[in-house]
Amino acid sequence: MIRFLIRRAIWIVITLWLVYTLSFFLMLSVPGGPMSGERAYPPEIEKMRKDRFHLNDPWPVQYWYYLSNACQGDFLSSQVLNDYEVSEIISEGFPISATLGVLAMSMALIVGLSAGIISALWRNSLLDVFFRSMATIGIAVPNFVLAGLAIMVFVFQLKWFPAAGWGKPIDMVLPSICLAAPFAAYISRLTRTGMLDVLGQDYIRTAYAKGLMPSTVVLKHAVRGALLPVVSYLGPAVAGILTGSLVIERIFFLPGLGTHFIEAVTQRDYTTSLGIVMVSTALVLVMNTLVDVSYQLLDPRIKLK
Amino acid sequence: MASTSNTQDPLLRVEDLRVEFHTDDGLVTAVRGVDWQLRAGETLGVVGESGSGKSVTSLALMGLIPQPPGKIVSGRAIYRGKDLLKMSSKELSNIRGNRIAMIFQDPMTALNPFLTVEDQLTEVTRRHLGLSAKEATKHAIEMLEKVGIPSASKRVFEYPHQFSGGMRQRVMIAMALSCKPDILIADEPTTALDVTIQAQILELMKELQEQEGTAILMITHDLGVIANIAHRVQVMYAGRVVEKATVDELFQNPRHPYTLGLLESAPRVDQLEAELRPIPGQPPDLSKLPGGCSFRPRCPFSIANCSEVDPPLFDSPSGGGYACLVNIDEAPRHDAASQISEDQS
Amino acid sequence: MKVHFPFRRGGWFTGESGFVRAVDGISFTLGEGETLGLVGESGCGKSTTAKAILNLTPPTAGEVYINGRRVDGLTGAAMRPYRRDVQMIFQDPFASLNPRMTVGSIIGEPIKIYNLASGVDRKLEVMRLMELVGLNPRYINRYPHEFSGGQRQRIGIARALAVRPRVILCDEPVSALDVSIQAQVVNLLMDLQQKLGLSYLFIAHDLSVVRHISTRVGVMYLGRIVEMAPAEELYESPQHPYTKALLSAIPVPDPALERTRQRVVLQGEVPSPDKAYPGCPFADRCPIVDEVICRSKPPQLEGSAHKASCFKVDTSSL
Amino acid sequence: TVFQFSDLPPADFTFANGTEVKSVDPKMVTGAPEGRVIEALFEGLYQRLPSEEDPTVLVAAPGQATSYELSEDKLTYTFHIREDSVWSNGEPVTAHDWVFSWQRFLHPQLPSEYAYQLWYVKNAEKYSLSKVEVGDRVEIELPDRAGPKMFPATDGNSEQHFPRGTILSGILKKVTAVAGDEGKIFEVEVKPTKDGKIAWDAPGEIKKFVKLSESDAIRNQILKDDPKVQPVNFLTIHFDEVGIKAPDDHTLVVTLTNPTPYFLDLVAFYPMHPVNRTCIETYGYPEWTKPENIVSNGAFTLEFRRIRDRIRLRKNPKYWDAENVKLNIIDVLAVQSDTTVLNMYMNGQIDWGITVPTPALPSLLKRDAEKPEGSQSDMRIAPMLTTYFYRINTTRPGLDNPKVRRALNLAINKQEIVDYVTKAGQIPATSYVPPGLAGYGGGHTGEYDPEEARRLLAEAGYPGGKGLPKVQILYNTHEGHKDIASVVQQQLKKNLQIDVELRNLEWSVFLASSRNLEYDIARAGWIADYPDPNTFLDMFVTGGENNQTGWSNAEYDQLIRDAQAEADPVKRLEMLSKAEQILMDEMPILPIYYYVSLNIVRPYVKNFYPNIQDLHPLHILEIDEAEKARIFEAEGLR
Amino acid sequence: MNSQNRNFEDALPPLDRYRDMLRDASAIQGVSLWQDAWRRLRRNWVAMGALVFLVLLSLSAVLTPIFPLQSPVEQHLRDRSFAAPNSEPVQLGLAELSGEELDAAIKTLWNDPSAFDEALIRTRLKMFGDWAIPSFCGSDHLGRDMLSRLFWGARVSLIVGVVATFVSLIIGVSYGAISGYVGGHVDDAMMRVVDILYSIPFIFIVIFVVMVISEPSIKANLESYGINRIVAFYFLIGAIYWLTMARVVRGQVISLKHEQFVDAARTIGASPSRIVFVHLVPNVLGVVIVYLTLTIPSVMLFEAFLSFLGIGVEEPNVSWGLLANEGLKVITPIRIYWWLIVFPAIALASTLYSLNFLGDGLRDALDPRMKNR
Ligand SMILES: Nc1ncnc2c1ncn2[C@@H]1O[C@H](COP(=O)(O)OP(=O)(O)OP(=O)(O)O)[C@@H](O)[C@H]1O
Ligand SMILES: Nc1ncnc2c1ncn2[C@@H]1O[C@H](COP(=O)(O)OP(=O)(O)OP(=O)(O)O)[C@@H](O)[C@H]1O
Ligand SMILES: [Mg+2]
Ligand SMILES: [Mg+2]
Repeated sequence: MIRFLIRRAIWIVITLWLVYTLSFFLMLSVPGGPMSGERAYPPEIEKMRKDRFHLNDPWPVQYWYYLSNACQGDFLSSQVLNDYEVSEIISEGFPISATLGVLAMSMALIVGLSAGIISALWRNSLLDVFFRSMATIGIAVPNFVLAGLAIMVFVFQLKWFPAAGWGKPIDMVLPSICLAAPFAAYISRLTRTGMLDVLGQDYIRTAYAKGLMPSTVVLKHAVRGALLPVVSYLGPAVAGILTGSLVIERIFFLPGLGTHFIEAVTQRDYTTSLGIVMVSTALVLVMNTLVDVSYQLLDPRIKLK
Repeated sequence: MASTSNTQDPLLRVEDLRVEFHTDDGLVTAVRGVDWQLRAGETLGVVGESGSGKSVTSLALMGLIPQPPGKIVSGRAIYRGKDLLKMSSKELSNIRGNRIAMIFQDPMTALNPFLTVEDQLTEVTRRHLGLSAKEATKHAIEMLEKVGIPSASKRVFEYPHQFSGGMRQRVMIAMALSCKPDILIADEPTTALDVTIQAQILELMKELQEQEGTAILMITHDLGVIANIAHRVQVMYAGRVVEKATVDELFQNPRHPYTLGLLESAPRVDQLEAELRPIPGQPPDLSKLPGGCSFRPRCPFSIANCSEVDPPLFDSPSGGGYACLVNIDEAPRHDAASQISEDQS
Repeated sequence: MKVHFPFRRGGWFTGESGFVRAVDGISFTLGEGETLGLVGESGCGKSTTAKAILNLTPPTAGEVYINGRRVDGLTGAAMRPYRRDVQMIFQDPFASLNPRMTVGSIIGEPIKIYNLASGVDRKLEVMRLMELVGLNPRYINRYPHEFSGGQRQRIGIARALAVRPRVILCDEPVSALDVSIQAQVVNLLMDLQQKLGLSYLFIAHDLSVVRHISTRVGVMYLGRIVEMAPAEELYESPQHPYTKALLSAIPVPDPALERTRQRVVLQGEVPSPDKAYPGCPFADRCPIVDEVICRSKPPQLEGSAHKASCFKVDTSSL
Repeated sequence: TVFQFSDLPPADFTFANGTEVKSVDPKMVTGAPEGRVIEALFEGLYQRLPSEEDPTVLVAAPGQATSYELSEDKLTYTFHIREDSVWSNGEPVTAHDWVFSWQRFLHPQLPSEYAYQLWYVKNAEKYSLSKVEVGDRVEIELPDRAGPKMFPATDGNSEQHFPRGTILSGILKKVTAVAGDEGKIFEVEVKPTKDGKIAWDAPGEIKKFVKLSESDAIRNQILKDDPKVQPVNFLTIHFDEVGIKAPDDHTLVVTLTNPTPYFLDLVAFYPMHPVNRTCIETYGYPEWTKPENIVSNGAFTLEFRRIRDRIRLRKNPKYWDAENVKLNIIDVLAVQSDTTVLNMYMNGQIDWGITVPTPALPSLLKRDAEKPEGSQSDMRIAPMLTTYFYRINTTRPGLDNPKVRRALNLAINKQEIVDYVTKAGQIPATSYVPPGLAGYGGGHTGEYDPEEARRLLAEAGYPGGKGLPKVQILYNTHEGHKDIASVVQQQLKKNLQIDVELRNLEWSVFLASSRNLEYDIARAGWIADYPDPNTFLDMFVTGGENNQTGWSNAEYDQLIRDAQAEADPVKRLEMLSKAEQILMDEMPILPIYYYVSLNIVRPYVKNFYPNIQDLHPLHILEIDEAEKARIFEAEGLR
Repeated sequence: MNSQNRNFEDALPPLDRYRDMLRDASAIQGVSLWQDAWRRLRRNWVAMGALVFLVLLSLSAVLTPIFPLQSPVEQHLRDRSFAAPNSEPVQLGLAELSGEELDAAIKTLWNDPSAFDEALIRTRLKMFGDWAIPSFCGSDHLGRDMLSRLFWGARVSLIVGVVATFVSLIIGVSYGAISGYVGGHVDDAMMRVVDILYSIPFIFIVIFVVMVISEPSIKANLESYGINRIVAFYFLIGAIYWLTMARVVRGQVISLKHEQFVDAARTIGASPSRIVFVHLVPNVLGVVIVYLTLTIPSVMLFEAFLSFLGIGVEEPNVSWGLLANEGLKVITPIRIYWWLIVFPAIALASTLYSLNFLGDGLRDALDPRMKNR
């Protein structure tokens, strides 16, 4: 286990470096820089402003400068939001995105798992058909459309939630539902097939033959196996939630990492966008590792290497 | 094996059991009117080809037929005066694993890979005997020791994948016998195991039966295993019992051509037969059974009448029964082998 | 011959590695028209032996000769003529046929590869082979899933026969079949042997079938042949304790006999070949083990006389 | 803590500011959203407030200065700084604060983007751009800066603008160009300091300097060749030479190069607002801008900031006019999306939005129209000093012909664009400078006339559009720009049979393309920095940074130059009008329409008046609570 | 080596015996697994409905120009801006045009159609004349006909989905097949790479890449190779969706590699290429097809997502994602132009819905496990 974690850590570092390098050069190859504004300035001023971020240096120098700082965890200061260091932007945005993500994820898990289990247990029942159609809709409708419709219904028709903004817990309800929807849908599908798969296994028959109550059989014997595909989906799901939050944060005006990233990229805020890419990559990598670890906890047959 | 079979009241009486499956390819009648009895302390062997309905019969008794697609069309299974097939699922679950226990063919998949052996053993005793967690664990260790698992008190906390196939099957047996059941249904418990391990398991079962007096329903397609362990035998073909007899009677004097075919087609390790006599043709497709006797297309003794009448179970002089219109000891045998290539479709 | 599968456990830098000694130094010969049976428990290396002969799994060490020519280590084109002489039929009639090809193209494939016939002739040849193995030649355009297990095994046999081989390696050809069907296939194989003068290496774990079909039998345990003898001799007077135990473990369809039979029930489980045993690998389970003598490896068997690889059995007297 | 919700009390007034402000340091920014915040935090010498008579007209009102005098030659302004004004840390606001702030503003090492707004002041441009001539008095900063965050001096530019390293003063004696004119060695006679004053007349010591901003290779070469040369952070004209002086604490004297009639507007412009020296020297940038550190002199203080979420302003009790500030807490939201703004507005979450989604406009206007007579409307639409126009790349074949350009102009039905695309009552543009500047006549283009356009095009040699290369309209990614471009595309196609392609580019790429003249026609907009035609016109002089059309006209250049030196306002405006007419005849640009401001404001917000510069001082706003309760009640809001 | 086993010739009957039988044989055709699956699929009416829908949709996407639709780009600012769904008759106004004028008009109204499209448009003009289907789905803010935009958008959306999926298929299948077939260290290394790529939040990189390819000089460069932005776009999306495909294929290949029929093929001396193409590929295909039907929806959603961020398909091209995003912008609390969001959403959702159902159906039909149950 320890060895697995060490190996993983090494891979994470390598991956992060690759991502960093890739993103760095992609960014460099995009013309325009953080310094471009609508008005042009005398070249002297332009040069001074660029010098501040070493933008006039040849790229190896820039790369080295940024990389060596990044290695020390310093992403320098934002090139657009001049008052902030990138680390400040991240540390302000991250908790918000994390709150949104954790809420959405738990919602997706709770809804998805229960719908999936119910669907599988009462296969082909009306409830099953209902859940499955909902799931397919959840997967088939882009979440920005979903969010737009949800705002119309829940904010303006029913007046249950605020339209946008960040502050009170109630602000998070609608965004996390919209963010969770496709994942809940996907998880319910995974759970359903997983559950059906497990319910067909011999050991479930054994459990019934032992005279256990159906609820025990389902909860103790079946769910765990059905959980495995869901657990292995969690890694991609985290990446997906990150992606989805780009949209949701924008629509609901939440000052999370997604918003910061989109803004940073469009404004060519190299330092900030790099910082956020690194944070999200690290997050996904760590999540994947956690998923692997929990996979092992769930399935004693798996040995991590 | 001492002949413990006597004429005491049957422990379990199955009457006219009939099970159907609705599948994509049509209606499959997996079991077609099966009657038999199981007496306390005896071992009843069931042989038959793959798909002849052996497992379905036993699953029906346990209420484990998946419904849908399966359906118990008719029949009774009287256990201690009550019909198992009519019991509520609650009543049934009180009997399952407690009074009637079952072990399955493949010990690799029949144990839950996610739970420790201890977990899986104790849940039975806690459920049926109401033992506390501590007692149950102690009991589980005792049971494992009984089935011959070395250092049981340590291994009980391991997961099934850490056990070898033979040990897993022992765990299954330990689990089945935890509540000292009246009846143990063993559905091909040794098919997946190596011969040396099979011998161990069979010895174990016999030993335990002697100790506990459990009645065993032993399902297998290996005649050797039957000869080794069973007191009485019934032969199934295409969902029907085609012959029943005591074990000696069956092997010495088979009355059904299928039984004869089985005996003649299996080579023996202890003697060299000049030639094997295979049963020609293929096992029947249960969804498209021919009229009359379902064995007729493969039968070397068939007569014209066979395609019209599906023979009932005739009593045999020795107390058993057989479902055949002809007396195979006397009837002429025609060579069915040439039919093979024509019959396949 | 040896076949070791390297495996690695653990990390990059510190991982332990070792070998699965699937086949650990066995030697035997197979004569013209002869059937050599190879028995043993699951995982003892029977299939691996067969695959190594065909170079499907390259042997780690050892030599394979056919008609006196050394063929191991040959690949690709060099292997082809030799492949024609040695064919194989497989255990699982469901898995050994490509489900997306018709029977005609499955049986015709080797004919095509070796350019033995083409066009209509190939089809006719296929039909001829089908008839030879007892299949209705009219079903040439059907797919494997439309046949039953026994019939599929016949398809596999026809495919092997298509190149006119001299040797057929049968890897448990009947163990997946029902008892009633087993005999059909066994009879067919024996029939073909007679007609075509084939030699078989017949692998099975069912000793009864092996006894029926083989002229000579080798008993394998953990990648080694522990006893080798003409069939009759082996079954009548087994020497090696493992062979004895194996034979006595097999139930006989005769209740009277069963009740009286003296049985050697082995203790313990079938060991795994990924451990290296310094001494006799059977020592753990051996009923007649001697702590001292069995600490080193018993010799490998060679030649064709009846021999057992055990210190406690005096083979010279045989 | 993952779940981090804030428990901020509700604000009195909340508005959507468009985007996140890049900085609250007046020196660092240029945008309107930043302006709204900085105007609230800091106050300049003068401020622009709605006039008493007509609240839609902004007038210069005293701010931190109570009054000023203008010299006869219109070149020297003397401002009298308010005596009762203090910083939020209690320090008095003095004239020296402006000297400090403006020096920082112009500082050669990182001049403000807006520094050119102060270049009207004598020698300010030279100071900013480090332009020195032999004989000038110069100041030199040695690379020995100290501060909480010591950056290596070779950094060229430190984030640490102040405090500075040791400053030497002297007279530039000689400039030697080395390395093929690339590098420069400055020889300066460094003067001694006496009693804190520079003894300009005393004999000095000749020293040689090289700027750290030279490229490393050249600088190292110079330093190696002559060990006596000293590297320095910068070397520029001495700040004493710049026309910004504080003879005493409450007098600020500013000397200009040319008469500048709109100078008062400039000093009211937020980049010119003063910053607190103690605060900046203690914390440095950017630390001083943090809510816990910042010291300001405006009506509000900065209480809280969450990036891309909100800025919370709180009334500054030390503000000189605090009793007239009605709002206690103001939340400034960085909402980007128009739709979100409207959603939040309709949901009662914000009181003022600076824009609305175009599709909702007609309905919003209709809603206002249906209100009972006399009640305040939500939509406050007013013309702005901003023009939407297309630049034409006059270096492209075909487009280099003024007749073609004029033809394009006449073939665009601008009325249709404002009626059906922008929809908010924008005015079709017939000139570049928007109307509304008192006394300015301006130039004029023709009205929509497809007939004439076709004629001109034929005259130019492209009858029926034949022979004219395909034209591409470039715009930055935005719904509105796209729609306008596609309307123009269709009109040109219909009226002139010219094939037009559309291409959108993401903002900074778009900017780069326009700047490098990699376009045929490019969308543009210009917001007046100050209410004077000059802000529009001086950009099209030959080589102007914002010309970006490749157009050049000597007469035009001359007129602009003359107008800048002209002291008589009437004559000056005439000259500018003439210049604009040249622009409109030559048409390097196609004016499309004049913007309107599209504020949506809750009727209970008092003292909110539309005006042409779209400036809405926060400290005069007031909430009518009774009205607010009534409206919320009526709309079912909480 | 003497390989001919002479015993055979003695034992086997002459070939000619079978000639007659061959004729009988051709009458007995087996049912291949494909046919079998197809039969099963046909019984699944949901999946069949989805299939029919998708086929019709693709057909109509290909043939869009021939339908008497209005122009997808022509604006009717004055009279039809935000017109609600209606059935007022519409004329194209091309009736009296001919020759060059007509050419020009076609170019404008259908925004430089390809030769194929132009031919279809001319056919349409011949067939239907000046008549066009009324704006049953309303029109957008510039008065462009929504119905027509939906049809034209279907083309882009479907093409993005199909082309990108195809790209991912090619990369994924070859990568996965090589990795799985070669095995060993190569497999280890290749799967490591996939793992790494899996951990990259691609959206971030994609946004960068889209910006790079949108940059004029790079764009011009690409165009000189005949790659316009939208094509680059397909490749980009395809290039990030191959990962799962590669894993799936690798898993399949590895398990098939150990199947006995592959061993059997090696035994009879089949060459590696024969093994791969005759034995492995057809067996992997089933899974690949199922996976394809699931990739297309995610690609289409991704396109919509990029459109939302404003970096997707560009005007004058339309895609459903773009339309949905435009629709989203016009739902405001004050006025909801529902037809602008509802129709694109329905189009997108029903297509994705169908693809999902078809995928499910195909999986059930192709999965041999399902068969045995
Ligand atoms: N769940 C099911 N769905 C459909 N058909 C079933 C199902 N279970 C059993 N059958 C059918 O019932 C018949 C009898 O099956 P059963 O399992 O009893 O055979 P068996 O005698 O136990 O064979 P084996 O020796 O292979 O275990 C078979 O033909 C099978 O196809
Ligand atoms: N490719 C492989 N890699 C690693 N180990 C292998 C491989 N193939 C076989 N083995 C191991 O080699 C040993 C012998 O395998 P083999 O298949 O020859 O056994 P067998 O005697 O044929 O058994 P069975 O009766 O189950 O077919 C087994 O332990 C198996 O796990
Ligand atoms: Mg069974
Ligand atoms: Mg094997």
